[in-house]
Amino acid sequence: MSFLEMRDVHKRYGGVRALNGADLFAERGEVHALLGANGSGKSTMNKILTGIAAPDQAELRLDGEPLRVTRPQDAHRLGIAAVYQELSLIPDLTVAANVGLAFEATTAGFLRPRAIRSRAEAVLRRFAGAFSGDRLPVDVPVGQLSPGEQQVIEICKAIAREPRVLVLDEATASLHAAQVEVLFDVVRQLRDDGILVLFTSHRMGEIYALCDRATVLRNGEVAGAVQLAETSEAQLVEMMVGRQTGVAESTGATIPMAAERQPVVLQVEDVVGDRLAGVSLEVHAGEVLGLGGLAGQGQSALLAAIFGAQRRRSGRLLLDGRELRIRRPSHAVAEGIAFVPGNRAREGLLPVRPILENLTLASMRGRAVVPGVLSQKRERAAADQAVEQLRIKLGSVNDPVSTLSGGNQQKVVVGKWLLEQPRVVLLDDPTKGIDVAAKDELYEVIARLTEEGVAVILNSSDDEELLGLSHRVLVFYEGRVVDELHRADLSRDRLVASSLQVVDR
Amino acid sequence: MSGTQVRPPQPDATGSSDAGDRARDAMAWLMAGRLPTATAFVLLAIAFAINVVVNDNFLTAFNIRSIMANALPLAAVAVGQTIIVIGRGIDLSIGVTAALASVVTVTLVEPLGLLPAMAVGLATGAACGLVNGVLVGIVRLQPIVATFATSFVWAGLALWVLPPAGSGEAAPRMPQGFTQGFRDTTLGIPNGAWLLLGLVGLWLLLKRTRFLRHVYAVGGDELAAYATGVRVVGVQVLTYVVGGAFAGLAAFAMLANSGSGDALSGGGLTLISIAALVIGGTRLSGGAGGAGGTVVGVLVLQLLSNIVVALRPPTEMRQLIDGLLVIAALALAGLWSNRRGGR
Amino acid sequence: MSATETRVTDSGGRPDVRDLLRNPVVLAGIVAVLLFVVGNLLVPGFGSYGTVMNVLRVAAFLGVIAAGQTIVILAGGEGIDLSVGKIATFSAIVVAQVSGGEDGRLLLAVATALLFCGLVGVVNGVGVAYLRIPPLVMTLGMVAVVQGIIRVYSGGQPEGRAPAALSQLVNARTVLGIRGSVWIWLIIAVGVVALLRRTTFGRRVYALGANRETAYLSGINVQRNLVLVYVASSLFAALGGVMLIGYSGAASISLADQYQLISIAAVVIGGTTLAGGVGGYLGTVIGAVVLQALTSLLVALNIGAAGRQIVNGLILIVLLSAYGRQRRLRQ
Amino acid sequence: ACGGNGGDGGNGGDGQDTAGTGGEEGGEAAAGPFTIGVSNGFTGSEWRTQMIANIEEVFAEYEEQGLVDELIIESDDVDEAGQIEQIRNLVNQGVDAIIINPNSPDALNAAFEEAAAEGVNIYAVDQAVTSEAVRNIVIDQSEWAQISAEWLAEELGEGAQIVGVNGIAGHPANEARWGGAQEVFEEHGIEVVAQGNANWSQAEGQTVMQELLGQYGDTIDGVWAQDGVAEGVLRALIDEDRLDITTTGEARAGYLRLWDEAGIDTIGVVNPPGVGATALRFALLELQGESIDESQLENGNTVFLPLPDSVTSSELDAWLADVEGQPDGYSVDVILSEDEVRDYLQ
Ligand SMILES: Nc1ncnc2c1ncn2[C@@H]1O[C@H](COP(=O)(O)OP(=O)(O)OP(=O)(O)O)[C@@H](O)[C@H]1O
Ligand SMILES: Nc1ncnc2c1ncn2[C@@H]1O[C@H](COP(=O)(O)OP(=O)(O)OP(=O)(O)O)[C@@H](O)[C@H]1O
Ligand SMILES: [Mg+2]
Ligand SMILES: [Mg+2]
Repeated sequence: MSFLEMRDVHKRYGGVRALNGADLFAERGEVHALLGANGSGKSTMNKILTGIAAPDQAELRLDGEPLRVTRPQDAHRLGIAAVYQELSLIPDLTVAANVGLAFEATTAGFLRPRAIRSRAEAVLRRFAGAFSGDRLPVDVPVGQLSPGEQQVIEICKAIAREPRVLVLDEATASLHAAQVEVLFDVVRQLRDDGILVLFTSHRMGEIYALCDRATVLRNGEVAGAVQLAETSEAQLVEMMVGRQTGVAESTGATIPMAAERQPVVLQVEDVVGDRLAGVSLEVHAGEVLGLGGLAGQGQSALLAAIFGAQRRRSGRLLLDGRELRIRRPSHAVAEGIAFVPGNRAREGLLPVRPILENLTLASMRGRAVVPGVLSQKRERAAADQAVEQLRIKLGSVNDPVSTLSGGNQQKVVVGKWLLEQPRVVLLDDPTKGIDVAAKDELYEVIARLTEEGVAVILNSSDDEELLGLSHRVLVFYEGRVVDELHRADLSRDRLVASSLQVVDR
Repeated sequence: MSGTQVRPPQPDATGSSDAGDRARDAMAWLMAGRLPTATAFVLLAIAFAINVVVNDNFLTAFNIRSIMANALPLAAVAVGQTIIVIGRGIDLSIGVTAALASVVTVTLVEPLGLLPAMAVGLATGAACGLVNGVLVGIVRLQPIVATFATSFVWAGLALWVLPPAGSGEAAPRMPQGFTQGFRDTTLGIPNGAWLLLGLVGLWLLLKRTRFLRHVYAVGGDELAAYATGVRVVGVQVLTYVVGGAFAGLAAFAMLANSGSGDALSGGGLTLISIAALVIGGTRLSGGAGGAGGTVVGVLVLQLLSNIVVALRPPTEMRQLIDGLLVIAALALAGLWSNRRGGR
Repeated sequence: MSATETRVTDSGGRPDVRDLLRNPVVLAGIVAVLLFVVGNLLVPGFGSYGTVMNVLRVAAFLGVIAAGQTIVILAGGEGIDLSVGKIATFSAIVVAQVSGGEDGRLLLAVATALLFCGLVGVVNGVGVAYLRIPPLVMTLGMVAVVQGIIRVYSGGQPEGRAPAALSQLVNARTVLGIRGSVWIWLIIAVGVVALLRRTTFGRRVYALGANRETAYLSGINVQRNLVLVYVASSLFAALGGVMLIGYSGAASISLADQYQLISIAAVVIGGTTLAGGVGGYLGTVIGAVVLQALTSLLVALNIGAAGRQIVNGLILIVLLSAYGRQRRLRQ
Repeated sequence: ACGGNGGDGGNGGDGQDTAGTGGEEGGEAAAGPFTIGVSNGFTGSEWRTQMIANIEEVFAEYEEQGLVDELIIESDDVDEAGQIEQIRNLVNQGVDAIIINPNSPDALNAAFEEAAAEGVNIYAVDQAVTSEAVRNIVIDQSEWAQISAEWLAEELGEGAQIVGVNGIAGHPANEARWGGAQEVFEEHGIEVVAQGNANWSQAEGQTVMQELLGQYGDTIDGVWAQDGVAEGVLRALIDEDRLDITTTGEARAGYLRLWDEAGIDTIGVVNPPGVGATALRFALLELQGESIDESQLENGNTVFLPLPDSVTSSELDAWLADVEGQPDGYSVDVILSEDEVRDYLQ
C-alpha cells in the first residue's frame, strides 16, 4: 500500500479525453516525477488531487484513508498543497497576504497582520537567494515582482501550508538555474522531512537531479512507472512520446553556423529604460543571439523595449541601418519584428477565442481580400499551416485556445508569428512548458527561420537551450551587457562564470 | 546536464541598492491602493478651495450641515457598493434596495416602535443583498444584469409596501426627533459629519477582517482565490449581504432627510455611487481600492455641485456643466492612479 | 456564427443536440418561442401572427441600439455604454429639427445626426481609451452632457417632426404584414454580423475583449480601436434614434431614454458575456425580441403596477438563469 | 428619474383637515427686491420646460418693476434625495421663496420644514405635497381626468368596453387621475378591460396601444389616454386603421394638428404649465404682505386652480390658430393674472 494512491482516474473535457484510467502510486519522503508530453494529462491529474477538477471516475487514497476532495479547502485540510502551472497569485495583495491567503491568523475574524507577516517572512527566508535585492519583498504587491520571483512566491505559498503532499506542476518553468538550485535545496529538505513531492517538469536535467521515481503519462494513460536511476533519458522520452527520438543530443545541432558573416539586421544602441541601464547590440541575418545572465537582469525588459512594449528613455534602434521609430508594438509589427512574450496567459493568448483567431491575429491584415475584409478560406488555410508546422495537438481550430494543454498553448503563441514572415524574432522563454519532443520541433522552426535569414534574439531561463541554440550569448547584469561569449568558446562553465563575474569585480 | 552547480547569486549589499530598495518599497506602498486615494484628497482640496472663493455662503453653518446631510445617503450606499465592487461585483439594485428598506422602516415605526423598525429595515437591506449574492455567487449570473433584474423586484415590493398616497390616508412618518437629531450638532460638529465619520470607522473595522481580505482576493482573481482555498461563493454572497446592509443604513439617512418614505426614491443613488467610488480610487474591475476613498469621492461630487450652484450658469447649461465636471473629476482621479486594463 | 457560437464536437463534425442546447443563441431562440407559447396560454391571442409581427416591429429599435452595445461589450475592459439611450434621443431630435419634417432634407438631417452622435462616440472613446476612465462612469457622465446638449440645442422643446418619407419607410406594411422597421433591422443585422465575423475590425474587437494585453502585443492599436468601438456604438444608437423618430413622428426630449439599461440586458440575454470576447450579434437580436415580447406580455397580462414590476424582474432572472450563467469554479 | 412627460400633477393630499397654517411662511411684509428659487427634479419633458419658461417670463415682468432681483433655478434629473439637495442649495443661496415641482408628496416634508424655519415661503405646483409648511398651487388631477372620462363615457354609452393608457405606475398624479377616471366609468357602466403604463412617453404610448390593440382590438370601443401619451395612442390607431375606436386626447400643439389631420372627434383637457408662473404671482403678493384667504384652501394648504376650457372638435380651428408656430410639445397654456390671483387672497 502506497502513501498516495490514485487509481483508474478518468476525466473528460467535452469531447477531449484528458485522463483515461491513469494510476499513480507515490511514497512519503520521495520526490516523484509525473512526466508526459504536452496534453498527456499531468496537470489534470494534479488538479484532481487538489480538488480543482472533478474526476469522472477515480479512486484516491492518502495514507490508507480514502481521499475525498471536492474543493481546494478539502485538499488543504488534508495537507495537500500545490503550485499550479498557471499562477494563482493575487497581484494587488502583498506577498505576505498572498502567502497567508485562506489560512490567515485571526482573532475573532480580525486579521493579525504581524503574525501573518512573520509567517510569510519565515518561508521567504528559505528562498533568500532567489530574490534580487538584499531584502525579502514581504510587503510588496506581488504584481510588481518579476515573473521568476512570482513563481518563487507561489512555491512559498504552498510550502507555508506545511503540507504532507506538495505538488509542483512546472514550478521551475520560468526559473533561472540559480533559482532552481535554491528550490531544489528546499525540496530535498522537505523530502528528508518525510514529505511527498510530486514534481512535473519538461527539463530532463532537473528530473534526474531531483527525482527518485517517475510515472509517465501518455494520452491520459500510464506509459510506465520507473526508477530513474535505472532509466535512461532516451527511454524516458520514448515512453512519453511513444517513438524513438534523438532529442537529447539534437538541441541546436541543426542551427546553421557562420551567421556573423551575413549583414547586420538589427542594431540596438544604448537603450536605457526600466531595468535597462544602457544596452547596445547587433544581430546578424541568420543569427541566434542569446541573452544570458542571472534571473531578472533586464533580458526580458530589453526584448520588450525593442518591441515597443516598454518605454525607452533613450537609445536608438536601427533595422538595416535605418532608424526605427517604435513607440508601441504595432509599429514594431509593421517593421517585421515579432515578439513571443514570456507570460503566455497574460500576454500571449486570447483564452476564450478560438485557436484559429489566436494564430491569425498578428497577420490577418496581410491576408485581407479587400482591406479590412477577411476570407474564411484563407484564414483557415493559414491556421492549418501553423498547426501542422508546430504539430499542435487539438480537436478543432475552432475550440477556444484555453482548452489546450499548457505546452500546446505555448505553441500557439509562437505560431502566430510564423505566419507573419518576420525579419527579426524576439523570443522570451519560448519553450516554457513545452515537452521535449515539441521543443525539438520548435528548435527546428528556429533553425528554419535562421536559414531564411531572420535574425533571432533569444532569452531563455533554460541554460541548456541557450547554449544549444545561440551563436553568441550576451551576458546581462543589472541592466547592462557585461560579457559576450561566442559559439566557439561557449560552455556551461563559461556562462556560469560570466554570469557571476560581478562578484569578482 | 544534471550537474547544475551554480552558486546561488549573492545579493550585493551596496548602499545604493539599499536606497533603491527603500524607494521601491515606498513606491509599492503608494501604489498599493493609496495613491488613488491621495488623488481623491487632492481633488477634494481643490474643490474646497474653489468653493471658498466662489461661494459666499459656503462656510455657513447651514451649508456645512446641508453638505453632510446630503452626502450621507449617497455615502452609505457608495461604501456598500465599494465593498461589492472590490469583490469584482456590482449592484445596480442598491439604490432601490435602500428605497425598499426605507419604506419598510417607515411603515413599521408606528406599529413596532423606532428601533425594532430600524432593525427590520436593516434586515430588509441585508436580505435583498442575500438574494443578489445567491444569484451572483451560487446561480452564477453576471452581476450587472442579475442586480438589474432584482431592482425591478425591489421596486415592485416597495410600491406594494407603501403604495403612493392619494387614497386620503396620512403617509407614515418618522418621529420628529429622528429628523431633527440629524440636523443638530454635537460638540459643534454637525451630527451628519459624525455619522459620516462613523461610516468610515465601520469601513476601517471591516477592512481589518479576514472576510474583507478575501473579498480583495476574490476580486483580484476569482480562480486563483478558489485554488488557494478561499471560499469564493461564501465570500461573494456575504459581500452582497454587507452591501445590502449598507443600503439599509442609507435608508435611515434618507428617512432622516425626508421624514417619510417614498417607494420611488433612491434609484438615483445607484449610478452616482459608482462614480463616487471611481473618483475615490476603487477599480471597477475589482481587487483594489477602498471605501475611505469613496467617502472622499462622495464629498468631491457634493462640492462640485456646490460650485455649480454658486456660479449660477444659465439653466439650460446646467446639466452640461455638471456632466463635464464629473467627467473631469473622473479623468483627474485616474491620471495618477495605476488603472489597469487597457493601454 | 462565430467560432465559439457553433462549437461542434470533434467526433465527426455533426452538431450534437446537447451541444446545441448549450449554445446561448439557440437557447435564447427557444426561450423566445416559449415566451409566446406560454403567453398565449395566459392571454389567448398573444401568440398570434399579428402580435409576433408587432413585437418584431418594435424590437427593431431596441435591436439596432443594442448592436452598438454588443460591440462595446464584446470589446471588454468592463466595456459598457450607458449613453446609447440619450444618444438615440439626441439623434431623433436632430433629425426632426434639421429636416423640419421635409422629405427633401431627410438625408441631410440623418447625416447631421450621425455626424454629431459620432462625435459623442469619439468623446466616449477618448475618455475610455486615453484618459482611462472606466466605461461605465464615462458614458454615465456623457448622459448628462448629451442631455445638456439636447436642452441647449432644442431649448427643451424640440421643433419639427419626422419627414413623411421616413415615417413611411419605418412603418410601411410589406409582404405578410412585415413592417419597414423589421427590414431595416434585418439589413443592419446582416451588416453587423458580417462586421464582427468577416472583417479585421471585428476580429480586433474580439481580441480586445479576450485579452487586451495580448492584442496590444500582437500589434493592435488598442486605443484607436477602442475609440472606433465607441463611435460604432454611438452610430448604431443614432440609427436607432432615426428609426424611432420615424415611428413616433414627433421628437420629444426623452424619446429613447428607456433603452439605457435594457439594451445591456438584450446583449446579455443573447449570450454575450460582460467580461468581453465572447458572444455575437445574433444572440442580441434574439435578446431584443425576448425582452420586447416580455414587455408586451406584461401589458397584455394587465396586472397592477407593483405586481408587474415584480413579475418583470422575476422573469428576467429566470431568463438569465437559463443561459446567462458564468463558468463554474470547479472544472 | 421619476416624473413624466407632462401631465404629472398632484392630488389633494391626505384629507386631513388641518386648520390654519398661518405662521412662518405668510404674514410679515418685507421690502423687496426679492430672490426667488425654483426647484425642478425632472427635465425630460416639454411640459416642464414650458413651466420654467413661463416662470422666467413672469419673473422678467416683476424684474422691470424692481420687485425682484434674482431667479435661481435648480433644474435637473434627480430623485428626491437630489431634490432635497436642491431645496437646501436654494435656501443657502438666500432665496425668499421657492417654487417647486416636487418629486414626491411626502418625502420632501422635512426639507420643507427646514427651509420654512429659515424663513422661506414654499409653493408646490403641479403635484401637491402634504407638508403644512407649503402652499400647493395645483389643479385637481382627479377632476382633470374626470372631464375627459365623462366625455368618453357619454360618447360610448353604457356597456361599452375601453382600455386606459396611463403614465408612470405608482406616480401620485397618475394614480389620482386614473382613480378619478375609473370612478366615472363605474358610474356610467363602462367596462375597463385593461390598462397599460406608457410612462408619459409618446413612443411608449404608441407601443402600448399597439399591444393593447393586438389583445383587445376586437372588443374595445374606446381608449382613455392621459396627456403625454395620447398622441402616441392616436398614431397607433391611425397606423392600424382603427379610427373607429374613440379616444381621448390632449391639449398639445402636435396632438391638435394630428387631430385635425385625422378628422376625428375627441377632447383635449388643458393642464397648463403656466401654473408655475401663477405660483410666482402668489409668492410675490405674499412676500409683499398679503396672505391667502384660509377659506379658499382645501386640505388646509391647497389652492385648486380652475381648469381652463377644454379643446373640443367644434372649436379646434380656433385652437389650432392659437398654437400656430409652436413646437409639437407645446401645451395649451394659461397663467393667471395678478388680479385673478388676488381673488384667492384675503
Ligand atoms: N479546461 C479544459 N477544457 C477543455 N479541455 C481541457 C481543459 N484542461 C485540459 N484540457 C485538455 O485535457 C488534456 C490534458 O491536459 P493537461 O493540462 O492535463 O496536460 P498536461 O499533461 O499538463 O500538458 P502540459 O505539459 O502541456 O502542461 C489536453 O488535451 C487538454 O487540451
Ligand atoms: N521588480 C520589478 N518591478 C517592476 N517591474 C519589474 C520588476 N521585475 C521585473 N519587472 C518587469 O518584468 C519584466 C521582466 O524583467 P526582466 O527582463 O528583468 O526579467 P527576466 O530576466 O525575464 O527575469 P525572470 O526570469 O524573473 O522572468 C520587465 O518588463 C520588467 O520591467
Ligand atoms: Mg500541464
Ligand atoms: Mg523573463
